[in-house]
Amino acid sequence: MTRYTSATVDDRAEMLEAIGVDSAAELFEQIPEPLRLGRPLALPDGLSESEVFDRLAALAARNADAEEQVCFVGAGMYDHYVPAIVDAITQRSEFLTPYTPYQPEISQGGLQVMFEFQTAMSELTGLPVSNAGLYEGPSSVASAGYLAMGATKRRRFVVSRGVHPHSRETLATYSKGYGAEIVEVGLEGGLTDAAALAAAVDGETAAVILQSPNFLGSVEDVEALGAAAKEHGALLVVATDPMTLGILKPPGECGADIALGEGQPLGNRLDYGGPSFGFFCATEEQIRRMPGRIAGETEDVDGRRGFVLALQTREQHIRREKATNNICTAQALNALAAMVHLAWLGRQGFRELGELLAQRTAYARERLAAVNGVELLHEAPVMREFAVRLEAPVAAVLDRCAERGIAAGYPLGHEYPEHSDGLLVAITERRSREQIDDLAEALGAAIAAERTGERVGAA
Amino acid sequence: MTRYTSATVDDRAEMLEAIGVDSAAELFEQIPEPLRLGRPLALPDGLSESEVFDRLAALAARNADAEEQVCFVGAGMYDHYVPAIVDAITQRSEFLTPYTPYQPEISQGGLQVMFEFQTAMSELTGLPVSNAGLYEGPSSVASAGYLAMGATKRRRFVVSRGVHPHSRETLATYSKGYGAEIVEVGLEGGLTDAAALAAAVDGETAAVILQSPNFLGSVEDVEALGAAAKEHGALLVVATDPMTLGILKPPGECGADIALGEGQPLGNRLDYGGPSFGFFCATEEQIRRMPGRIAGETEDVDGRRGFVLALQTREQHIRREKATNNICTAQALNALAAMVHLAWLGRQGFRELGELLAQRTAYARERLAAVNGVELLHEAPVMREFAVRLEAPVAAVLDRCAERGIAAGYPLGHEYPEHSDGLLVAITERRSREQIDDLAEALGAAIAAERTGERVGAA
Amino acid sequence: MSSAITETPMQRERAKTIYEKSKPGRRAAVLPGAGVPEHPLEELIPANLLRDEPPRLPEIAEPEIVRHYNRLSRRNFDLDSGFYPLGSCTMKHNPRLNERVAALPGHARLHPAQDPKRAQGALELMWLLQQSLGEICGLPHVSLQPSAGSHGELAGLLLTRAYHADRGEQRTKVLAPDTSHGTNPASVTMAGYEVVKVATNARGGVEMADLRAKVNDEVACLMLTNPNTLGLFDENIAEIAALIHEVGGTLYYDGANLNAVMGHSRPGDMGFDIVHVNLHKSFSQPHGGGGPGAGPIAVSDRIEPYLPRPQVVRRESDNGGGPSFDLDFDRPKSIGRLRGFQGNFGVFVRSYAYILSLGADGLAEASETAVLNANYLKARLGEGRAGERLPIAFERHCMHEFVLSGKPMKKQLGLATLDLAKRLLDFGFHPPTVYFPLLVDEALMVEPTETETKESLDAFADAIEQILSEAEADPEVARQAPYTTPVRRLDEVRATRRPVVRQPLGD
Amino acid sequence: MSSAITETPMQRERAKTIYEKSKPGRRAAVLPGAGVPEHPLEELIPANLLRDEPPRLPEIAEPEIVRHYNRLSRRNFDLDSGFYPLGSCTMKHNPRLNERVAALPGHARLHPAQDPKRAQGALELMWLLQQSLGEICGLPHVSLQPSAGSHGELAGLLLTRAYHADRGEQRTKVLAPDTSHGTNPASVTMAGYEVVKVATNARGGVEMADLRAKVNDEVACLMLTNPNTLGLFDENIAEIAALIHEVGGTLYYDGANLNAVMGHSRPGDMGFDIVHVNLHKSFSQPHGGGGPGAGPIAVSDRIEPYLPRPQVVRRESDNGGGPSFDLDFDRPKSIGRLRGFQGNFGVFVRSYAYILSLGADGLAEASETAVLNANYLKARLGEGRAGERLPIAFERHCMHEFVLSGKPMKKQLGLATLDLAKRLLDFGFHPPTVYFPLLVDEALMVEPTETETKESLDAFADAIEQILSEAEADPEVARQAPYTTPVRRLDEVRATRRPVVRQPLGD
Ligand SMILES: Cc1ncc(COP(=O)(O)O)c(C=O)c1O
Ligand SMILES: Cc1ncc(COP(=O)(O)O)c(C=O)c1O
Repeated sequence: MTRYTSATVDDRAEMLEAIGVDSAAELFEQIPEPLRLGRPLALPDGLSESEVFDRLAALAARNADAEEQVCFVGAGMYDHYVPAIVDAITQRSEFLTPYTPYQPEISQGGLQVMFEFQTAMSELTGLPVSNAGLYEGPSSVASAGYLAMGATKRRRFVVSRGVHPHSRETLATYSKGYGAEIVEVGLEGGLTDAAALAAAVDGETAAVILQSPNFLGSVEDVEALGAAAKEHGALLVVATDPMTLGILKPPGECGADIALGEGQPLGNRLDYGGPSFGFFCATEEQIRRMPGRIAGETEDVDGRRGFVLALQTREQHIRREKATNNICTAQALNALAAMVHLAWLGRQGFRELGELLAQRTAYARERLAAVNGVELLHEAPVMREFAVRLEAPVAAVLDRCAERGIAAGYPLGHEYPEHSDGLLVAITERRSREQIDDLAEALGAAIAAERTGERVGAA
Repeated sequence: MTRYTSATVDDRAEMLEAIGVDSAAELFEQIPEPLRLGRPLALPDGLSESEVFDRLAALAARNADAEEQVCFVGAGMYDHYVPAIVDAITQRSEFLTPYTPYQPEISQGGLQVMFEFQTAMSELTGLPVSNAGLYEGPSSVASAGYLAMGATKRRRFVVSRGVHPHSRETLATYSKGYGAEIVEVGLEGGLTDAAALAAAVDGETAAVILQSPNFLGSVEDVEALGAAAKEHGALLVVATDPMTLGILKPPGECGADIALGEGQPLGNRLDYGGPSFGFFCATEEQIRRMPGRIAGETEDVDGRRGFVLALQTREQHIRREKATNNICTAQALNALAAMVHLAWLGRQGFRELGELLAQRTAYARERLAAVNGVELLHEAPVMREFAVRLEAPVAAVLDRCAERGIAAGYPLGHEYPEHSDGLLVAITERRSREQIDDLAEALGAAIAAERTGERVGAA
Repeated sequence: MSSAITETPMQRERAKTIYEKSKPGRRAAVLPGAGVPEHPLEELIPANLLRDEPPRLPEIAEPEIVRHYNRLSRRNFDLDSGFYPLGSCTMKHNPRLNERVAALPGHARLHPAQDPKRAQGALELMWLLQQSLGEICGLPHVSLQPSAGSHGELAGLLLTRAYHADRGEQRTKVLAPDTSHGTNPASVTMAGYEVVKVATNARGGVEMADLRAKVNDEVACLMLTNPNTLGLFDENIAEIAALIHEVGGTLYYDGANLNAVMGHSRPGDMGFDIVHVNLHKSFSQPHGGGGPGAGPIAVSDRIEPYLPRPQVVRRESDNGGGPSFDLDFDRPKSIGRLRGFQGNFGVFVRSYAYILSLGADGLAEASETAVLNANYLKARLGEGRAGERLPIAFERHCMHEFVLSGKPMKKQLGLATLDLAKRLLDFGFHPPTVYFPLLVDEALMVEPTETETKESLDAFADAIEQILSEAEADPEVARQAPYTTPVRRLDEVRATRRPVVRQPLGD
Repeated sequence: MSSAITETPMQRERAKTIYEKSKPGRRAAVLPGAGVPEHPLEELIPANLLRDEPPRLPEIAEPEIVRHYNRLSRRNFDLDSGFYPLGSCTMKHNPRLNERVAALPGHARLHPAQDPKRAQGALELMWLLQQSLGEICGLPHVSLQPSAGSHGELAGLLLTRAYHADRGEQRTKVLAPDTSHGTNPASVTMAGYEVVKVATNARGGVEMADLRAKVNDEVACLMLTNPNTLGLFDENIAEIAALIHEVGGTLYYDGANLNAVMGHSRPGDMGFDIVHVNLHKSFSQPHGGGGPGAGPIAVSDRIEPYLPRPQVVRRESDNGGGPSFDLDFDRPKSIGRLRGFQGNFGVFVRSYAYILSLGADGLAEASETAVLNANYLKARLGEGRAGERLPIAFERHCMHEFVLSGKPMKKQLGLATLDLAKRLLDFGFHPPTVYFPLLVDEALMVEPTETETKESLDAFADAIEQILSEAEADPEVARQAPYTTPVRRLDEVRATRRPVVRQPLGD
């Protein structure tokens, strides 16, 4: 008997008797003999709790996390401070352990949180309808593509190269399935090439997909770029970083039909990439094509206000092959974390945080641009993240900075071969002026050392 | 307005109007002008949550905790593994934030926990009555002395030198207040000198105070030693380590009138010494002289089972100067942690843990005794902790071990000048055979290095 | 005086959103100062790209935020409150140890783009989890990327497409039994295939005749779960596998029911090519009120080349040192990414901790006890009124769950399965899954899991008995139920007809 | 159908202890193997010192332990559930940040006997907290050792004794006002002194005539809290201090009410020699249902030599390096230890985090708002029925709390303060402190604290109004209250007459 099961020898005897078999093994006889494993799994024996803890703590110790290295890496996930109340609330059994709220009478807590969350995301994006969350960012882009196909009965997406590479790749993966074609539009000076975009959009275009701030940190003129979509009756899909929406014009005010993105910056820790959540907002027009759960307000038989899962007729458990999406288990707890973080920031704090990010980003950008061997990759206006060019091999420079306890940024070369010398630097409220100055210093030293061909570790 | 207060400018205006004053300052005018501070406190400005976190994390990083150094230090507090459910339960608002349960109808959770805890401590100690916990170990010994004075109307304590030095010193501090005299009885071969004890006890003795396992880890023959107390009508007070009571004969079966001790090993982390709790159990005879809260079972008006604070007529808020003790706020949350830990260990696990400690202690004792330059301080039977003698300056040896990531033990010299070469080594279920072997090796190497006068850090 | 309760305290407390508790000027967060020379915002970002008004987020101090969400939490029923026999969802205990290890900074604050050199612990953990799941499923190659079961299904179908495409084949159909979970057909459509339903036979397994009739070279894949959603093991699985493989199709295993067979039987040995595993079911990841989860897939050799990118790999060191771990992007035949970064790592930590805790025996014992508990509860519900009014849909030993039919109850007492479910709420139980699988009239799908005590199972059976006898006296009691929940029956139709999906806000 | 509720769900669920849920053979803990050569236990420890039977602890698996304690927790009302105006207890918000920093391994797993060289962070934190509290109290020397307020009181009295003894004086009496908290006289007796009560004047302060009459050279100390337990600041404090000091006594400040004056007035400046601070009141340490807390003391120069041992000290480095921190045991005049090791360090971390968070302004603003909230609620309760039935005991502006008298209510409506308190439970409020201070008939002591919203204060005032009007119609409603709590009024007499203080257990 493990620490998690309760059937004692006596229990087993009584239960087997009631079932009318002599042993539990008999119950497994419905499995044809040749398909029974007939040996223990080739896995280690179970461990005590303290041994499991020590084992995993030892593994964790072999990761250079943001407590060990000052983290300027972003690329969609950011080292924001997650307030303590987020953990305190999300760790409550009542939020942590229930299933999806199929029985609304005993799930009002979770359902109301979804309703509050939908309201918050709707406020952030400036679009009237939000769902309760999807898996994460890039797959939300793919889901938007699926929605657009259903809405327009067209099969082509025009996608900016400024959209996160993971989103573009995920969209491509899904497209092989639901059968769509992707046309990519390049960047000019850090921004989507407007002319090329206009030229690429036509009557076959289901959706124009942009990101702002884009992957290089540039703030796009979504409204201007989106005109082409409107013109040809394509949906305008805008991916965005929710943390920038305290100061940036919301996609909904720029003509977006769908606004979505990676939710991690809101109340979710880095967790080496997940779990986080994807947010997904749209116009009223798309409400019955939305993917994922949506909570709605209603009343009980006595007239008490209450909340339920609304519009379930979109979903797989009702509509099966005709569902608007296949998603079932999503990321409810992560959406709760976001809601608590947003309530904690509040209307004023959320704006102040946006301003703080803009100011520190500007400072960092200037500071780094002044470093010998570093220049800006582009001059476009940026928010919370920006790209530079290094006059030394990026990988080597990153190694040298790592030795000094700094994760200096995200190397662009892998996903943007045209920028093999590019480095993407991200700012959060945790990155102080001192840390930014240290980064500038470390980069300068690393580049100098590379030029003089000094040995790594020599510094 | 801080993040913890809610009075907006409008709120303040409305409130001041209702009060009928023009400013909050007016309310402070009842303080005579010369006594008003009239300047800001000489403290730094407030910080954001992430800054406070970083500040305290930086301080914490300058401590060599048990995650950083393998911990063989005990002396009353031990590096046991605290199961995760202890934190999960004690961190629930419903247990973390209420006051002492003065309103039983809305405090049944806390009161039932106290009742369950009292039952557990009564089972451990073999005495019928337990309170809901006191501050911690040593001050509980002082409270036992106060009880014994009340019970016997005598003013002398006979105390074994095997009792924790902190307990003896605390008893002395309190005794200066309530006016008692202390006679100390020495140790022979690691055990209380029985003859000297018998000689010291007389008709003036209020209590005989022993500890088993004593400070040197030796298991005392409490029953035999206690005879003298019985003979002269003194109370027998026994301090003990609760983690040893899975296998050691409980004080209640050895004739103890009072059994008490430091509760930290049960579900409480080290926390650099606190908060933990003291447990305090006694015979029925002493129930109305007990210090601290005691929960009792009763019924509500509809016949439902319920729990209340019982025997409050002992306490300061009712009896004031005639109270059996002055304690008010105690350590309820720490007692809850202990109860959860004990439920998690369970009847079998608690015994198994006792056996595990005995076996590993025996192994460690043999292993260290075999090290060149180390010998046993005494041959008495020990449980979970034991004392050795080092043929090199203890402080220097400890420094060398620390450099190898081992906190090798507790130096006896400070409190037992007669054992200036003594080291006390403690074992928990977290100390594996490998770690014990490393300790042996480190001690051997350190002693050798000291002999050859090698520089510290050279190793 | 008990006239003084006509409503429970929670019912009396009407729902109020956090926006309705907001008051201008209040705040919880205090942010650090910029600490750098500041510029007017318009100098940094063109004014036309800036927003005029900040979003109308709540304005409220920390104490009231905590009270609001703590209070809301009490309006949830959860696994730690009581028995939760929600069929197909495997509501087993969620060990808190797993939460503790997932929260270690080395996991929680590790950036997903950290250089693999500096994330060796995380990559090794993922690799170890891949190995463990491969062994449990009997399929050697594992990708942890899918975010949940349905994501794993989509992945499996895309793998199938890539596999056939690589052979120059174009297949259009995917077979799935009429008992299959809704995500199966939904995934099929998303993957660009057409679903073909396969009938169920008298023993609750696949109707072989129907299957034979529908198997042909247009069939890309057959999706099954075994034991299936009736909780029954399909004895014909070997023959089924042979049929599909003969026509060159792939066999997909929906792993939602893996909790029945861990350490007893392996999908790979049954002939499946692709399996998804719901870590939030069999491997104890908490459900979180609707996620997060993770749906890793395990596949056979022939499918391996197409696995998503990147793949976590172990490299033996050339220079005699220990092995190292890396992310392999160089997979030319890969279907590509299904999401950002490496997947729901925090979930991997919890599930790996669970596997380490139980070990080989523990996992087998868990499945055995799950099956024992299910059969015992089935036996208890075979007695008395339940036996009569709620007969078992297919009379056989079940695996980890079983399905009852409320048809007689409805006919004889006028009590719908929904009414029974709602009345169970008053007894402090979460109801079973209702009206699924569709095949069974008025279905009740019951999955107790291994972590429940015999006492809980007995109490549940007694409650059903009591509700049925109460209904014989007066069916209205159940029809109007629940009475003691924070709210009573809710108008779901209105919520869909005239959806109100966000709080309207003034300024 | 709401006939279906005569009991709330919690009332229906009768109390069952964890021992009653135990079943032989069940377990939660799995322990590591010994991993060393084992010997029969009797060879290690003489058989006569071993116990025959292990203690009858519960036998229960982890899932049911979690359910048991989660369920129990819901039978508590807590600060995060609602308004908790428990006078004298300062039930202010408990920031979760403080729990987070206290849990850092560098704090939580630091052994108290670690060499100070290797605990510099902890010692510096303690030193910084000492400095902060010294500044707030206006007394430069601080010992963090006392474990709670009453422990601090005892410490203060022992310091007084040591101080006088050092001067060859033997004093026997300690003065305390009749409004003083129970721990004051209890501590006096424990410290071997005799209590002499001092009367209260018409303005709620010390009756000077009575004080003068009782002050003489037998008086060791006067214990006061200012503002006192009536929430009123004693304007005569300077004169009082002078009187005591003239006869060579010490002036002790019970710091339980410090939340009224932080950053506005300092006990040291009032002339006090010794102050204790309840970190679990003014400095946000959660109360934990009855602790833990901490009761640091701050003292004047003349008392400093007698402070408990060891003392945390800062040493400037001789060799130009930074300062270092140490434990100073070499204090010949010290009263010695009051407890083991260095005190409730985990509490120090939380309170220091709180001080860092609020800073100088924040602390002053907290006290100001506490006083504002108290006076506003006092004003609200001065209106309408409350004003008439529950008059304020002393009509003045109050500081952070105030005391009402239920005497008219009792006379006019036959409603005791206790009845009002119990009825408040049905309205979802924690009642004020009742029947304290003793001086006031049917006393209700109300302390809202600064972290409550105006809305909460208004709702509380409205509830009192409603209860009083309800009582005018039918006093029985309140006399029988509460109705909706997990249990209703309990028989406390029986619990003391025939105490059952543990669960009886079979084998
Ligand atoms: C049988 C079955 N298949 C598939 C799924 C889908 O899994 P998920 O919710 O993780 O997407 C579920 C879970 O609801 C299920 O029960
Ligand atoms: C006025 C007063 N003095 C002293 C105390 C005792 O403090 P503690 O409970 O921390 O021992 C309290 C708290 O109950 C109090 O309110």
